[in-house]
Amino acid sequence: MSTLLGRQGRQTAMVACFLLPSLAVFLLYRILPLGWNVWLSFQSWSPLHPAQFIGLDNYDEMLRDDDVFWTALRNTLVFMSSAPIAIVLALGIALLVNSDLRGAAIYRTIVFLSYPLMTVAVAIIWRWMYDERGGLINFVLRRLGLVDKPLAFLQSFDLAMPSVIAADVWQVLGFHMIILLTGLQSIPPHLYEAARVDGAPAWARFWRITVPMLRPSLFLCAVIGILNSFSSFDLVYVMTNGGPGHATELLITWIYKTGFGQSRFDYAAALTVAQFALLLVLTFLAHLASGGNAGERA
Amino acid sequence: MRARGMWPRHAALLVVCAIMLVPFYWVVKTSLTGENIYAYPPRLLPQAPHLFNYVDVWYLIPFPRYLLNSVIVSLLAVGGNIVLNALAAYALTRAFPGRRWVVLLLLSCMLIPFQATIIPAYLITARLGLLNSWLGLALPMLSTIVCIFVFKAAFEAVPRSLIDAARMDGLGDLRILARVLLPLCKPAIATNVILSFIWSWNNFMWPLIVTRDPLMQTLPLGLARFLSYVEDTTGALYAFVVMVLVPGLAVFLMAQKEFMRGLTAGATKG
Amino acid sequence: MYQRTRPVRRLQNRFVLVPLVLAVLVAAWNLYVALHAHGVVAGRVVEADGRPAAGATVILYERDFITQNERGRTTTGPDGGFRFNGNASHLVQLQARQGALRSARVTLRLWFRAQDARLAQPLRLGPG
Amino acid sequence: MKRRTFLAATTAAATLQLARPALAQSSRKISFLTWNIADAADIVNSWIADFTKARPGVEVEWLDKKGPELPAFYQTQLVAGTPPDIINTQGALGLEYAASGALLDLTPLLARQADVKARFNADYLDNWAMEGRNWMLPFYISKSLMFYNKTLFAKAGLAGPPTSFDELMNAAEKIGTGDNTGFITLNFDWLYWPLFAMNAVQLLTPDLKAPAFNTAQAADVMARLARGTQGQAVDKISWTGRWVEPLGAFAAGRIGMLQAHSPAYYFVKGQGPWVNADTLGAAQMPGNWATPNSHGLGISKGSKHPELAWEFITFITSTPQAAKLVNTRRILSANKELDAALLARLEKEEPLAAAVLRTQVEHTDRMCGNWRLAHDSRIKEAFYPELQNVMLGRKDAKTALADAERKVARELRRA
Repeated sequence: MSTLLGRQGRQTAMVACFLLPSLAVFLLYRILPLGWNVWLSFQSWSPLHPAQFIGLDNYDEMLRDDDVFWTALRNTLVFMSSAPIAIVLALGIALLVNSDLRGAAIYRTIVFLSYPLMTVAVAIIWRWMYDERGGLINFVLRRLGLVDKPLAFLQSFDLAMPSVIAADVWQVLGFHMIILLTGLQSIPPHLYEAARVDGAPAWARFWRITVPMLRPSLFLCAVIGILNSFSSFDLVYVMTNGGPGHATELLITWIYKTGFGQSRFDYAAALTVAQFALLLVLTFLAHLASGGNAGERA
Repeated sequence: MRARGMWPRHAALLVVCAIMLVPFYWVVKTSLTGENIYAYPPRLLPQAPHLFNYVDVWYLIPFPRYLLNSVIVSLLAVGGNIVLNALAAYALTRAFPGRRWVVLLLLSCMLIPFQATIIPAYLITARLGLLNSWLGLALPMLSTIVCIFVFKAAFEAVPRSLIDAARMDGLGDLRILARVLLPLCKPAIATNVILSFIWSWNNFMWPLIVTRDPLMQTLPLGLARFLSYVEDTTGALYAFVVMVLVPGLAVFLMAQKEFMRGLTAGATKG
Repeated sequence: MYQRTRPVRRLQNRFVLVPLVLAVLVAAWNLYVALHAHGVVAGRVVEADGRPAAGATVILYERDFITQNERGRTTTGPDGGFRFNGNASHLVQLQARQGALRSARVTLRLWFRAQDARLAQPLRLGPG
Repeated sequence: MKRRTFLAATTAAATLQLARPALAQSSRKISFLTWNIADAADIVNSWIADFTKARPGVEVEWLDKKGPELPAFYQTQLVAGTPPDIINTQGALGLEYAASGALLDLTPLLARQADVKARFNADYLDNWAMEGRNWMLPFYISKSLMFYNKTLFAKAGLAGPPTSFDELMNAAEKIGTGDNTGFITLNFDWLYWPLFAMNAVQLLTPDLKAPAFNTAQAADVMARLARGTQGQAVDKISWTGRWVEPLGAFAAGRIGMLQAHSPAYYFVKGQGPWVNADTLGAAQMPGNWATPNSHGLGISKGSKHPELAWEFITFITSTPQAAKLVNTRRILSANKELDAALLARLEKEEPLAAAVLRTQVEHTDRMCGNWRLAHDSRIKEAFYPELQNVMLGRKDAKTALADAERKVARELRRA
């Protein structure tokens, strides 16, 4: 068979059968479900009634009728800020740990400690820390005299989202630090010697050497960060369940509530397609921002 | 970075470590005492700590059986990840028509949130006849797109001369991958091991939907036993959380050295 | 160019060494459990003033988070000692009674089910 | 030799074929999906053992899922066409599944067995009746009551539990000083609704077709509660906590009154060493109003053995079998005979538990917050966030009520 296809044909055949298993898994558990959601978003359907085609009614309801959708959309974009925050903090920690510091490995392990923890556990313990009376944060703030009345973090409309973002940053910080740390350690030292010889100050070395060399790692962190903020269902669901009001309602929790909570799978499918479209746009923007060949350089 | 005196660096790191460790300390402390954490003022030191909450957790849920299920599913996921991701990544390093489209397809596959795929994924697994089975539990996690890109970058970092020499010796693609590329990308393998282990070990929603037989459940599903309405299971709940955490941590500590070099090789040369 | 890891070095690889060490520890623990799991719970009952209480009845409860179910009763010997066999739980409570006198319910937590245990403090009989 | 082994193999396969259909014919399997009672494993297993012992070839598969995850599991099974034969739901969720056509109508079965119907307290059984048809049997029941901290009441110079909304708010304001707050409530499944029912506020018109809560009276009640929440009369966690925080806070002994249903008693007792008959009181909410939060047993319409499923749920709610749950877990089952016996026994063993559980069987005609709605969760999702906006001071009562009315009306129209 190989002689028939010639060198190029045999190459494509090899590529196809190497890619096949992975693509099969993604086809079964990502592409087909997305297709099912897209098909369902144009139907009116519940588990026991046959589907009827209703065109864009679901989307119409979503864009015009459902103000929770717009709140959840805005909250999701705000919640996405947990990615850059985590990346900036992780970069700072990675820079600190990167030098020949004694005990760097211990610091690294402690910061990474929170990542393998179950998200439900993170949500439960942070929900207690933010508690108005018995919580630790209020206890420390009052003991230091920084605040006279305890702050109701998860009960106030403007503090709830930052509190949830802080808990998310706490959990993903270790992961981003590890990615950036490996990026830092691969920068050849001679680049720094050359810059130091030219008398470049520390911040100049950082901007002209460290950041450009770290760009692929930063892109990897950005993509995973965006992904995490769109799928951190457990953290928000257990910590605030979208409350107070819909102040911390994310698209993903609203999809779960309308889908399984209210058995409206057709409407939840429309929300899913909307979220997927939004993510496509965001990834395309990140793709451009990182020099136009994200897929290549990640 | 010239060492401008280690002192400020240690101070900053100690603050960071405090912030990271305090919630942990409370989880472990409550697992030892089982006290009401909403009591005011919060007590810093544990009152009459004892390890018996861990014994309770061992007997309250069929812990050994859940642990066995979790280990098997995670081993399947880790093994699947290494093989499938390496094959896919190797294919992506070769030029073929439509390569950019496959890369974009993979990137977009990453963007589909799991919660939205539960029902179709269940229907597909049912048709495959893999319900209530270890393979059915591990199948969606057999390949992860992020890890494919990690492997791809690591393979591209290997100098082409090595690959061409191997091809000259008449090695097929599979043997080039196994004999030349993978031994040189052990760090990328470590990255795959840690990420796929932690993601499959902590997976909660998929096992909940796919398993009907309680004996097929994985460890995280034991959590429900400690969130019961009727009993005060605070101590046991936190002990359970610590026991679920330990394996994930152990895998990280074991693979930490390679884990760090792995992403490096990929990140810069890509 | 093609690396051959010698078998010995493969053994020192952490991914093999750590599971091996764990397996040995688990085997040793299971051996200890097998040797000490006869379900024997023993102790002494004393009067309020410390003298051994002969003929007092001792009740063994199996405890879970809400309820405690009685599993067995026995009476103390002349020296106030008592002994239960066949305890299958890892969390039990003991209470001594003699006529109107009762002792406090002492919770006994064990490391594994049916572990052989002896009460450190005697059960002290007192008014109701 | 090969031929003989071949013959032996085919005969073996043939006999297996013959045996299998006979086996399949008599082996019938039903599945029982319960709501977060994994802790009652010994009781459920003994039910299954007793049930299958008397019926050879019958198997019962027990599945237990936590509250938030049970809908996801059940509906996925529904879509896949393999729903569990018996489902145990909490609150109004059962009626939603019934209205969507997922559950079997139990009225004819109940009519055939009058003794089964006579077992149950009629008001609780009626909780799962819609348009005159019964959809579920009571499994274990509870409704909301008021727990009050007698020590804090004495310190504030209050005689006993309040008997009107004003008395309740005044007491809450008196107790809410220093680090203490006066009143806290659970907020899931309409458990807070007695606060409105005692002020004659109706959520919907009697025909459940239109909202009826946008009134001056409702605005006053909301404004009063909001003022209390800004101060220390009403604890903020009432409106944002779910289970562990409100009960944990009350168990910490710094809150005067707690509105919750009877299972909360065991959690509070476990978490609060101070709890005993002298320090904790149990009473009806003012006006004796209470929101039921009971667990029901229903049969999926897609069940392959509906009559076997009916046999199972009547078996486990029969007096000897239900006694296992009632006596060991000390909870009520709406089985009149068993509940009375438990109350009598608890009078002697644990008077406080008896006081708590007696409130569950008194005034069962004054239940509120249990409208027979086909889409209860959508109405909840439309109304409750607006209530939170008022309680946490984001909107004033009037605008929030108007917004809530618009949303609830739309949900009713779309249902």
